Amino acid sequence: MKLLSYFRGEAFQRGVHPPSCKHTADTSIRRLPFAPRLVVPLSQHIGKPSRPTVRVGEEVVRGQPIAAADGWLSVPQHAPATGVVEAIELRPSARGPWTECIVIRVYEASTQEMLWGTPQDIEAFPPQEIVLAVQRTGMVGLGGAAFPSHAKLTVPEGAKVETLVVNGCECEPYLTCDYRVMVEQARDLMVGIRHAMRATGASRAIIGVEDNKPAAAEAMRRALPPQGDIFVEKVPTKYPQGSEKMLITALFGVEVPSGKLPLSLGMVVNNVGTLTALGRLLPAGQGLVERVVTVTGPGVARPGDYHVPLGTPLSFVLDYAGAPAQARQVILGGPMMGQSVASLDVPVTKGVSGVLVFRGEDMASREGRRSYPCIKCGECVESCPMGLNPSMLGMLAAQREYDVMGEQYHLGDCFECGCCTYTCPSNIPLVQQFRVAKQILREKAAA
Amino acid sequence: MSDLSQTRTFDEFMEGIWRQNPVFVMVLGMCPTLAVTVSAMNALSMGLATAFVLVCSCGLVSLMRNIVPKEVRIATYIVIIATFVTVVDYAIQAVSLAVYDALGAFIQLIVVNCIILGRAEAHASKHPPATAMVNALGMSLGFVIGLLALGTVREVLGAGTLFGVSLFGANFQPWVVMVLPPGGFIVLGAWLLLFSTLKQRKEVRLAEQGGGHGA
Amino acid sequence: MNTSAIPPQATPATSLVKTLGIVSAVCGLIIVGAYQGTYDAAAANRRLALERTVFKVVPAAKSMVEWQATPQGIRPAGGEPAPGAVKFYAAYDAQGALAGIAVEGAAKGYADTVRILFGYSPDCQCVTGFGLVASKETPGIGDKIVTNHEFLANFDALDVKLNAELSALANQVKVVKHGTKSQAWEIDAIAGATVTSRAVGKAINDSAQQLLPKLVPETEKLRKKES
Amino acid sequence: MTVQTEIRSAPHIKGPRSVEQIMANVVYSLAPICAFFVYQYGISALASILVVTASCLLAERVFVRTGTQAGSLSDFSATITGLLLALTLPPGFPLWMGVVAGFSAMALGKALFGGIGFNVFNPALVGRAFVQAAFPAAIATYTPSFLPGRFTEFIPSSLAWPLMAPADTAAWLKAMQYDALASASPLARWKFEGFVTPAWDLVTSLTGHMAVGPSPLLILLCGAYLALRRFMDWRIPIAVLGSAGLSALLIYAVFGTRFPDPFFMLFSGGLVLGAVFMATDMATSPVTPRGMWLYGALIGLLTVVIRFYSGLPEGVMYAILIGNAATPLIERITQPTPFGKGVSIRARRQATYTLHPDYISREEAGAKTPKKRFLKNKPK
Repeated sequence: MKLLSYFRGEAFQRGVHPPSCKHTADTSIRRLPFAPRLVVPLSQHIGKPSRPTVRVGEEVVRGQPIAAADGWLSVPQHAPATGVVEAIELRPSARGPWTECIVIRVYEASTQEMLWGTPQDIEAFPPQEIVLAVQRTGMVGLGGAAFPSHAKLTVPEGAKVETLVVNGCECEPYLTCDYRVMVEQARDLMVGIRHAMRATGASRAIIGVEDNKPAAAEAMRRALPPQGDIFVEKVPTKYPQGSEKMLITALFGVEVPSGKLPLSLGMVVNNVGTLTALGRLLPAGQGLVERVVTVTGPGVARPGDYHVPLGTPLSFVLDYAGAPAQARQVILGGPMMGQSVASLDVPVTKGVSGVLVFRGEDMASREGRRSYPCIKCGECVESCPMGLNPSMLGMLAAQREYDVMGEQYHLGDCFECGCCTYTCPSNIPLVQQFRVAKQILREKAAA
Repeated sequence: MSDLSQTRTFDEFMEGIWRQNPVFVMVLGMCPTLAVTVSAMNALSMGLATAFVLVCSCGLVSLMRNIVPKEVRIATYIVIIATFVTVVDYAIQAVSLAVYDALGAFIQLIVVNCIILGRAEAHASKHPPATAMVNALGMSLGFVIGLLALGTVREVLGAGTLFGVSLFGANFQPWVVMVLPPGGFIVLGAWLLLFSTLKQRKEVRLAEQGGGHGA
Repeated sequence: MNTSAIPPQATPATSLVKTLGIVSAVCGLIIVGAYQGTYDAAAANRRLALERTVFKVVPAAKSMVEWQATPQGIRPAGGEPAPGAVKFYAAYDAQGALAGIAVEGAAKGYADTVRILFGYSPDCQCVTGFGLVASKETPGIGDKIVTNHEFLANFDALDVKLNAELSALANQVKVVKHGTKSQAWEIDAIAGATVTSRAVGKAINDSAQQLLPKLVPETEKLRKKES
Repeated sequence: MTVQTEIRSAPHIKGPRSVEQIMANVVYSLAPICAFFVYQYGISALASILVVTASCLLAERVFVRTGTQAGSLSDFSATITGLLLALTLPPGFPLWMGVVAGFSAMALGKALFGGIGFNVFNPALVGRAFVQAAFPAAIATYTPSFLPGRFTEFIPSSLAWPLMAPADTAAWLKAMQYDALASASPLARWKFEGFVTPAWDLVTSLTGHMAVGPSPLLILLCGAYLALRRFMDWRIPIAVLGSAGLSALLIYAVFGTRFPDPFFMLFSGGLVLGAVFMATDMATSPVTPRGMWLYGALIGLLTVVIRFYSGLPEGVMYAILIGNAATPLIERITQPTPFGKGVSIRARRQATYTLHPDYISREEAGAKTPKKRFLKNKPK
């Protein structure tokens, strides 16, 4: 198997095959009711936090902008439900530090209808206008990076984009939100792709789907427009196929040069979820107020994909999906790269693609394993998609040789996919060590 | 007063045997230590030869410490040490040719044994002859003990004898490696390990008793 | 070493020379004394050691005389050893009759050169025994050459006859595989210590080849012990 | 809802592999080899395997207890060392020397470096090297396989008293009407007698005398199991055998009949056992794929050179130990090329889509690419 793919050169080398566990793939997306209080953080994206435009006590309706973009790399926020602004204060965030949030007490009669936004003739917009319209929707990368979409669709001076790569690879185990979106909302996706192509000037769009999702590929093929400039392509199922560099390698057989963006090869990569949402929001002139979240894991009684209003506290989501009290670990995102949260008060934000719940007994198999010194089995080297030597990096990290790690062993190329830790038979927390090392190097560079 | 000076003399003597043992603590003079300790007899002869040179040259150096100008002191030490080495060389030839053959060039190489020059420079040139010689005696005893420790193990395992006396009867299977150079390294390593373990244990005990005295 | 760092009050050169001179003189005296004191004992020791080996390979010997064979013939050792000369020792029994001749030989062994002394009997024109002078062969394997009885039996009467012209050995001494000795001039090697066995054979062969053609015609010179 | 949650670092799932699993599989794959070894040589071999393994385990326990090294008995690594060590020793090796070998293997080969994962040299080979240096005669004494009374009678040398010299095996064999050559390994017979053992005997080792361990065929089978289940890297054995075969072939082709054919070179002695089970020892071999090729090639070449040009009949042990010593260096010079840092910017064969040629050449010409303005995108 490994040998074959090595010679065929079809996918990127290495990577791992974690059990997919996509239990929610066959249930369609359902709607989550409103929580009594929604907490909308002003910083749900990479970049500058938004600036609130409402006051405490003000009434807001679903879809109404409640915070404006503060600068170019920033997006506005919209009210996810009709209600009253109860407070603008610091609340815990998933990443740890408390951030400023707008707390909305939801009227019980609030509907799921959008009450704000006027349809716009997006087809007539020139590219720059489309980009601005994208910014007005408050869209960020829904794949998990939460990078403002309008910035990604902006082609810098002197660069030219030939291909729009649409990332339909949901390589993280458990997660199915992108899959369901591709199956159910292929038409919206095509609209989104069309606008994104116009915004970037790309002459073709290629949707990469892993070959274990034939239904998604079929649904999208049926929705393809007649122009024939959008293609649906299957790529091998492998983790981390969803990383944009790996996807590009799988499709084009080239590697994005280290330290550079796909833009240097004339490409822009966008997630299917993002483009689908854009396809729905742009013509209607509305803002992003909800997203599809996979709520799953062994600790959830009613797993599934839900349209979750942004700002819904995790505790409400889990109550609804039926997470028992013995839940021991709650993870935002997938099991390979997601983040475990300390408090269930944190809200669902734009970047949350999944909520994963493990019980104590699910963790026991993992926690009970002994940790050994590195036996140099080479599994991590075989699995690292970036072609690094995690074994050596780990040994250097143990000796606190952070500078050597950065300078000689390309620590900066690591994107923390977790393959090395996943495969390590000695149970060494490699990724965690690398994260610490990178943080220290960043602090050194800043000092 | 005399008590104090006696303990001081005793300290000087014991320094080389335990605290600053040239083989196990300072790891000096490794060349003869590894090369000639194939048998206990060789080890003893080498140790005694070195002891003679050390004590005599330290005494002489100490005697001359006030008249030798600083600029030529190393040259003087070397001449003195070389003299006694030559004397020992002749003496061994006269006593036993077998021992002389076994020790080979290592007798002449006593000249460059850093224990001797080190002692002459660091101790004998700053102390009166009596103290210097007591210290040198302690040092050389420490060296003899070190060599004997190696030589005994290597001879017992490597030939089944001790000072040439058979221990296990005729049917003994000699461990060839012990009389080869690697055996020297292995045995030396084992002794060093033992010594440092003992030292560590003692320090821990002292630290527990004295509460912070263990520095 | 650092010439610029000479202290302000440098010791005058004459003082340095004087000190060094005195020290050297004292040391010289000590050395000369030691040399004189030990010379006789050391020389006696050395002679004893050599005799022991010679007497071992020539069992009947009670005394010996050192000789050397030069291209011009053989002559008693002493004075400058001629270049290319082979040293050998004539050993005499208690009555002063020639008991045998001990010859030095050397050849490359497994670890280093193996130096031996072998006994030659002019009567049977054969090697009668050998002893090690220096060897660094692997203990336990290479040193079997002096402990293995089967091997030592080779040297009870190893044939080293000369050919008719007395110019070379009639049959080269050869080391053969263990258990295949068939001729008197062959040496049965020790199984597992073949290399060292070969070295012994080669040492004997080379020395005999070089020495015997000169020695045999003049054996009569050695018959009687000179005073 | 008050739930006590735990904070952990991603990834939150673990692959199925563990050190215990890897080591246990190596033990399983060694089991048939040991069984065949016992079948060949009888109770002496069985006693040798048991005693050597037990002494390794005991030594491991002592060192773990005294805090000298990391690890534990349950990780099977000491068992592997013991079994491998026993397989490299002659079946009639005195048992007390086996104990010495086991202890020195664990002490000098493992505990000295800090235990599992830290060792620089393969512990089994360190143990063998020690007894090879200590008891050169005993370790060169082999007995023929398939002796008639092998299941009821010990080879006399096995039962030597501790510290005492073993009984003379050659005399014992003579009494059984075997000639003295019966106790030499095929390699020793070639080296000292110029006798080349027939090929089929070598491969199956069903007749005659095997110097080290049982049939290479069986070892290759067990190795294939390990390699297919990826408990061992397939590159190293292939590199070792390939390089040994090639260099032997080269010498054979150039110098001809003075040297045995490559087939004899590959299947005599311990080369197969060494290539499959010793050179692949994870802790002492490089982790980088290119490094594994280099390391294997080095071992193969050294083996042939030592066998042909040194006084020793067998060279695998020293070749592997030298390879072990060279491993850090090899690893250093064979670091994998990171993604996007190589020359791979040119499209690989059979890519689904081609890139506009402009973009490739622009990149290669070192054209200025837009400045990186934001963080790299992460995969979902």
